[in-house]
Amino acid sequence: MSAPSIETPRSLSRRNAQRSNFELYSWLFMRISGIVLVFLVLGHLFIMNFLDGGVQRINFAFVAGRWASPFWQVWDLTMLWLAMLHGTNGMRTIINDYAERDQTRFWLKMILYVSSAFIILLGTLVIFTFDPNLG
Amino acid sequence: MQTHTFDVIIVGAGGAGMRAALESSTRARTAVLTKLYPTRSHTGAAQGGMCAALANVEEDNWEWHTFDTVKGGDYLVDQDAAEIMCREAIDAVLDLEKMGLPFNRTPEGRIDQRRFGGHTRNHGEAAVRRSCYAADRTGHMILQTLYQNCIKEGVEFFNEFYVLDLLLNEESGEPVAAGVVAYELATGEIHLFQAKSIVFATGGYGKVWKTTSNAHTLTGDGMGIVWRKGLPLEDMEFYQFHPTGLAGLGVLLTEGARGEGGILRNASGERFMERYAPTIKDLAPRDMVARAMVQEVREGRGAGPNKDYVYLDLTHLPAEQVETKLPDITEFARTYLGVDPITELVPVFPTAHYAMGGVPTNVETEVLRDNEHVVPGLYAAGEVACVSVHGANRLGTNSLLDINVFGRRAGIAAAEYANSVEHVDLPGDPQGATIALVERLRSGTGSERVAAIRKDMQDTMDMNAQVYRTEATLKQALGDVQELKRRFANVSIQDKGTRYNTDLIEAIELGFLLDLAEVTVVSALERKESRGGHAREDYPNRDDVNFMRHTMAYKSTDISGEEYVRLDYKPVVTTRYEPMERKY
Amino acid sequence: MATTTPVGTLYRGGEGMWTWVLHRITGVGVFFFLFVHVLDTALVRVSPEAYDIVIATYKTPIVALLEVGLVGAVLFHALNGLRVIAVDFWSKGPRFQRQMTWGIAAVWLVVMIPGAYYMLMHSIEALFGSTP
Amino acid sequence: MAAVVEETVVPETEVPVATDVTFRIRRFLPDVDEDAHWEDYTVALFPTDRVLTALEKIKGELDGTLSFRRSCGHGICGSDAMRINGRNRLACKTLVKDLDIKKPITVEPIKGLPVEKDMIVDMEPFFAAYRQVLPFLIPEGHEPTRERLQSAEDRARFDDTTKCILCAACTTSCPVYWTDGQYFGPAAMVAAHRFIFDSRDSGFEQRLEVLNDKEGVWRCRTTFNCTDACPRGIQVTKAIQEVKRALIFRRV
Ligand SMILES: Cc1cc2nc3c(=O)[nH]c(=O)nc-3n(C[C@H](O)[C@H](O)[C@H](O)COP(=O)(O)OP(=O)(O)OC[C@H]3O[C@@H](n4cnc5c(N)ncnc54)[C@H](O)[C@@H]3O)c2cc1C
Ligand code: HEM
Ligand code: SF4
Ligand code: F3S
Ligand code: FES
Repeated sequence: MSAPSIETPRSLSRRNAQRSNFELYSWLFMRISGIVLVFLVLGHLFIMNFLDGGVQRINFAFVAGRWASPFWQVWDLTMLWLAMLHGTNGMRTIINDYAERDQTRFWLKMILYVSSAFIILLGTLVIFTFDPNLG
Repeated sequence: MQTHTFDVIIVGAGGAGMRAALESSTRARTAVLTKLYPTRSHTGAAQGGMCAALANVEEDNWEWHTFDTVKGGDYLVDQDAAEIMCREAIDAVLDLEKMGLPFNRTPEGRIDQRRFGGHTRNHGEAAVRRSCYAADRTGHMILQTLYQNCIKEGVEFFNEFYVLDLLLNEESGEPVAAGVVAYELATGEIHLFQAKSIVFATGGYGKVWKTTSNAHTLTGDGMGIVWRKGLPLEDMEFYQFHPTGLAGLGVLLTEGARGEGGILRNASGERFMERYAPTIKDLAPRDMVARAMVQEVREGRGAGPNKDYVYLDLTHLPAEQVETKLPDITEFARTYLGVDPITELVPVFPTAHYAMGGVPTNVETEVLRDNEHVVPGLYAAGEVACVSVHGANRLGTNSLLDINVFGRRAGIAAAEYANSVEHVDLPGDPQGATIALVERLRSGTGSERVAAIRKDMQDTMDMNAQVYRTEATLKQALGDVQELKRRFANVSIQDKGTRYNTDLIEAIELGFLLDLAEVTVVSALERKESRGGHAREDYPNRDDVNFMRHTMAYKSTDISGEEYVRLDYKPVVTTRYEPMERKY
Repeated sequence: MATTTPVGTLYRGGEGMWTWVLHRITGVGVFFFLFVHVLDTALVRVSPEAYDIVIATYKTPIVALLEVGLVGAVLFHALNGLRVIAVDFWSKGPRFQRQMTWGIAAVWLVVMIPGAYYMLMHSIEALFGSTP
Repeated sequence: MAAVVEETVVPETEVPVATDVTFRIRRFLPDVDEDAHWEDYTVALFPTDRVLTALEKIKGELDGTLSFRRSCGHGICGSDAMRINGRNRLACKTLVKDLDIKKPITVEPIKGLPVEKDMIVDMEPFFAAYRQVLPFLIPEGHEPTRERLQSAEDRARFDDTTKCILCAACTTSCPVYWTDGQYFGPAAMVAAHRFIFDSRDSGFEQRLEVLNDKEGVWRCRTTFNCTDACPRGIQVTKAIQEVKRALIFRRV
């Protein structure tokens, strides 16, 4: 009979709980941004795909016309930020779920954050520095 | 093999074991060994309630409770013990409430109480509301609350450690407790536990019978272990058959159902208990109700295609009340019989339920080795023990009370004793007998199978040693059990592995069951009277002249080396209640 | 210790589990689309011609189908997201989650059947000539 | 629980007959097997028999090595949660008549805990999570001499979650738990709920620390598998949702 020493009671080591509300806020953010996105994204899709002939009419001039108005600038900017943050946070959850090793988890999240930041900045830049006279 | 050393070892993590652990672990280094995860213990199956004369809803006092207990036990109760239990009952309930137990509440916010069989006001005048309850899951709440408090107090558990032997050593020629031997289910390893005090709280042995409310794991290990050490077992002929088990299955429907107003009816719808106990009718003590039910069936008034059960009728109660006060049993009837108690009658029949007898102890829970002497360092509490507060028939709710009152006492006594003595040396080759037992079964090549022998034992016990017994049926049972013991010597198991060998465990458990079946039958044969849970058709009356005494059974060997059950007797302790005829 | 994690059969979860799987898939899908979408829109900064060329490919029938998929995915994700929010904040939400699931399925179909028809109309016209 | 109350189960009208039922069981014997495999067993059963009865029969008559935990036999001790036809159930609460016996009935261990042997899994991680949420009353103030008072309504507030038998059916049905074993799991949340909503308890702040953790209540994705799996009919997801709201609004 081999004699592995048993710890009693056998226990599973667990990381210590940290006092932080980060998960709470991120969870809340998902719901709040979700509700706002319903209007922004569904509105966006509706306008783009269903009003006046849908995607067929989209071209540079159309975009130019739209972003001439600050209303659409704000709309698209909010949508961009919210959707990206919402999506990134969602992806973070998914990585937390499936990445088994801490290392993998860390690097996947790094890639996610860097590319998301890049896209958000790029999008913002485009909306603000867009020059309708380019055409 | 490993050796562990503790001050106190508690065997069993049911209500009694954990209540003891809560007391002992704050006073001495304590370990709890249990063959099941604590929350799997059968205390969790208890439904109806726990009695204490709190007088929260109507006038009551603990002296009436004591009287009911003594009378309910057909005067075989040791009255000093009953007094202690009923007096300490009030604190036992309040302690549980303070630990967090979610009792049902009265409109004033106090612990609610309801009626239960045999519990009366002013010495039998009328049924009294004495049972403190949490819907019909009182045992579940007790078990969970005790486990939760064990977590809080950091009690050390060895889960799935089967205790297979008790180690005694001699001190000036007398046995003293030294430790236990346990088999770790996960690995198949043998562990030695050395301790100054050992508390047995291993529960009952209902699996001797086929139709039973007891769990598969209630195989009387603790009684069996003690028995094999040559220590006595008390009053084993007194086994309680609960009136309302689901017919054919044995799953229990609490007496609380009748406490809430449920009625027993025979095939023609008659409320037959009116004939047997005119005053408190359906709330008569269990032995009487069970006999009445069997009587109805025997006289052809049973219901169903085989006329072999009677009905529990809850249909006249408001659906609300049934759903909220008796939710679990309502679900059991729906799940297992497809019967809805709210609109239909539920088929019920007596089911093997509770061992009044067991390991004899005094009121300090010390285990007796004969009528007077205790085994120093050895304690027992709960269903495994016989104090005897239940005498010949336990009243409903008095067992949850017993495990709390005497579990607590055992924990305190064991710890205090441990703090006053040194460890006793383990006897030579302490694990030898256990290894031999395990190896014999594991390497057995016989042709007999555990399940087949177990079934035959349960069949004969159901047939011959149930609610009613006669000389002839008991002799039949005895012959059968002895034959089964011979077959058991030739048993073999299929699982030869070391890890989680449940095949092996079942074989070991069957060994204990067979021993206990034999003691039960032999004790029953010699008690030539009817009293409480022991009803002899050939001796239908109580005989206080010859049998107002406890049976003490010992394992002995005769000159030819043959083992047999030797019976002796112990006087009943009487303080204030003289035996009277038992009428309700 | 020779313990194995069983790769067993698929867990037969209920609607709640499968809508969660879909929510996750659509979420990830939309996220990646958004990535590409921001990149292609960024082309307006580069040159109108480049933008128009890329957008032109959006007008092919195959991409039109993908577009329908995108709208379907976003719509599902949005509706189910609202359901999840209802479960979390409306005290009766958990009780009616199953009904809500069938509710969003109905809404999804009611929107998507005419919607898909409308969105694909142009492609159908382009391929088979105008519809009567 | 039994979804359909069939006339036939009342033995008044009809005496049920035993039929052959095949069970496809996922076997793993650590002493001999490298890996788990499926094995078929056929036993004769009555419609009202439980899956547990079938397992007992198989063990007793066909193959003694089959290993599983069981105790009470009627759904009260929580020993025998396993995956029956793909879903977490208690073997002792699942009747043959409620299963489709034309196909073999699959029986597997619960998912997400290390399998030790056949249906037996290591429960220690499960209980460790339970212990983490401080599953005991943390009372306020001095001990009263009598019982603490609690109104019937306050008592009813947490009734549902007092029914838990720690069978782990919920936790091991949770998709988040399968992939992230660090998640406390629904059973621990149920335990937390039982105390947070008990008017006698004052340990909210202490439990908050655990529940608000990365692996705490926010991991739940409301997939409802736990609620479907719970043999005690506890509204598990609802309990979790109530805990979430208590954390957000910091009151009970
Ligand atoms: C269905 C049912 C309903 C009941 N209802 C009521 C009621 O309403 N009121 C009432 O007062 N009473 C009731 N009872 C009776 C009461 O519940 C029991 O008598 C009581 O709970 C027994 O408690 P215990 O602690 O002695 O044993 P148990 O709770 O049975 O615990 C036994 C413990 O011993 C351990 N054990 C056993 N053998 C070994 C071994 N060899 N090695 C290690 N550990 C071992 C087990 O793991 C377990 O932890 C009911 C009983 C049943 C069956
Ligand atoms: C249109 C309105 C939207 C609503 C109402 C919405 C709602 C939600 C909600 C409530 C969640 C959390 C789910 C949970 O915790 O279980 C969520 C998750 C997620 N969302 Fe959205 N969302 C919307 C749009 C989007 C968009 C545009 C994207 C892509 C950029 C997106 C990507 C995701 C991702 C990746 C997740 C994580 C999924 C998971 O954890 O399983 N969502 N969404
Ligand atoms: S909540 Fe239900 S499923 Fe989960 S452990 Fe408790 S009883 Fe089992
Ligand atoms: S299954 Fe898991 S995701 Fe939430 S609803 Fe139940 S805990
Ligand atoms: S055996 Fe107790 S729950 Fe199934």
